[in-house]
Amino acid sequence: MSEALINTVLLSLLACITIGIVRTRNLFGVVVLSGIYSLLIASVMMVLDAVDVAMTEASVGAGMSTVLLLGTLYLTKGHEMKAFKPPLLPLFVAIGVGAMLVYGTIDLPPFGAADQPVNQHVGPDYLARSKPETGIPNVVTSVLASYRGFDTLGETTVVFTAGIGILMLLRRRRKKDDTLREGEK
Amino acid sequence: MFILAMIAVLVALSLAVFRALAGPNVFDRLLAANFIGTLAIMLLAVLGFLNGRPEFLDVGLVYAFLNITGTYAVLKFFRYGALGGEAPPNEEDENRKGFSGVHKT
Amino acid sequence: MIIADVISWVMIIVGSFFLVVGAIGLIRMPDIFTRMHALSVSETMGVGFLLGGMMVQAGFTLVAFKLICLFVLLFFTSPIASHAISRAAMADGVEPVLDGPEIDARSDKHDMPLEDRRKTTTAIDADEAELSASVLVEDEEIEKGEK
Amino acid sequence: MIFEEFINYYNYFITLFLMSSGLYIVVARGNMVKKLVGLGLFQTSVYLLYLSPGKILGGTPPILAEGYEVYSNPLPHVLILTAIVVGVATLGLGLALVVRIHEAYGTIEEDEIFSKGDDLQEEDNKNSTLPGDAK
Repeated sequence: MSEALINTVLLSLLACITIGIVRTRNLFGVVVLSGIYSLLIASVMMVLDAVDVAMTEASVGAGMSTVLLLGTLYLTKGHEMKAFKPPLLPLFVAIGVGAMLVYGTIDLPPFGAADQPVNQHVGPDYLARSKPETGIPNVVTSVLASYRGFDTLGETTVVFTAGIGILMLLRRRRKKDDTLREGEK
Repeated sequence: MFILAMIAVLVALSLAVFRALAGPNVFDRLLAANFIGTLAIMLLAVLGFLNGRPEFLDVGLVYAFLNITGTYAVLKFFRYGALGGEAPPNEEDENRKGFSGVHKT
Repeated sequence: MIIADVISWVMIIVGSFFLVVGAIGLIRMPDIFTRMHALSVSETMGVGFLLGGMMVQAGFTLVAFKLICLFVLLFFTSPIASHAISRAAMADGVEPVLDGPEIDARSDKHDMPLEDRRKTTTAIDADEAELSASVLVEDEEIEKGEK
Repeated sequence: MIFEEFINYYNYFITLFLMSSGLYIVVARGNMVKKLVGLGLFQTSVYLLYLSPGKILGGTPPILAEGYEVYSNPLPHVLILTAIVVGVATLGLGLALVVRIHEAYGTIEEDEIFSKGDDLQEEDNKNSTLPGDAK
């Protein structure tokens, strides 16, 4: 029961931070708040027993995303968002989508139950087979690298493609800067 | 006994989140973020003892390194206006000020 | 064994107390520098006591070694981070809130320049103003003497 | 026990709240960096949606050891690990696009970009010599 209560408190704090992200206009404030958001959601993942995911989310979300966002703010000189009137249509769309999803959620099994269908077939199978077949005690690692290795290969391909895309987008810029500097001389 | 420590950590976390939301400028938010990082480490240490499986403190070590690295990245950006390269450490340059939103021009 | 339990409980209670006190200081103090001061001191104390109490509970195991690593890391990095935050705030031009009953933590006067803020404080006594002026004069004299 | 029911479904409610907030930011806000942060909120809500059913109350993380019987489901963790890495790749590519857009238009606000794009289009139409390019 204590686990569920800790989970509840952390999720409420997460909702508060989300409201802050929506309302803040200073972009640096938004970056710092998103870092806090990543730390909190990594703590929630710790409570939800996802240790490896928590480690990855903390390093990627709170570390790398913050640095990437700061670099973008440096390159675009964007400090503050423009003031704006809250448009009503997106608000209604968001609230409507949320209400429909809540209606769909009612039929889901309750939190933390061991007898829900998700935990019946594949998960226990991996838990039973991992130690004798691969010899790795960490089941997440064995599934990620052995049973679903091709998934991980596809993920690496995606990251590689994104890196190539970033390089191609930003390389042209550096050339332009060089020509500008030569023109100044 | 660990439940009491957990309650203290959660109360401190709530207060720090309040400061991060209400903080008048970026540096208050940053101070709260640093404190929240420390509190996340304490939370997962206490949680390990509470659940009877305190082996996952490695995650806490990762958090500690990331916390200090992220804070330094943001602060270096605020002070020098760049993340790397040959940024001159000139603190008197007025153009570089105003990241915190204190100076409304 | 009971003595070790009692020691660890006392340490955990003291650590929790310091953490909560630091968080209250983060809420109640008027500006970034006093907040940093209230937070960093009690944060280091609270973290140290909590990790110490857990170390006593863990005994001589790998867990205790990890806790010692965490303690050393936090003990050195968290004051440095606080110092860096206040230094960056100073470099960015955040002015400290000086004393006076008009300047309140919950007012929105943080955005004002220091001169305007001083004008709004009407309740400074004449004696106090004189005192601060004499201190300033003394400081200048000291600087001249050094030169 | 309405309170217990509430606790049982609280994870899903917060997940859906995060999802709606992310959707709102992506649709309503004009600043592109903020839009990408909102996209991150949406992604994180999906992580929560996957991880919440995998938790078993009273279980431990799925790292096999002596003396533990109940483990949480490892499969959502694997899927979400992949999703997190792909998410940061998406974020990096989007931010690179924002940098390029800022070079081309001088702003990262959406409405200003639209108005500038219309102006550039009109200039092109005026300057074009071929009659086929006018439309």
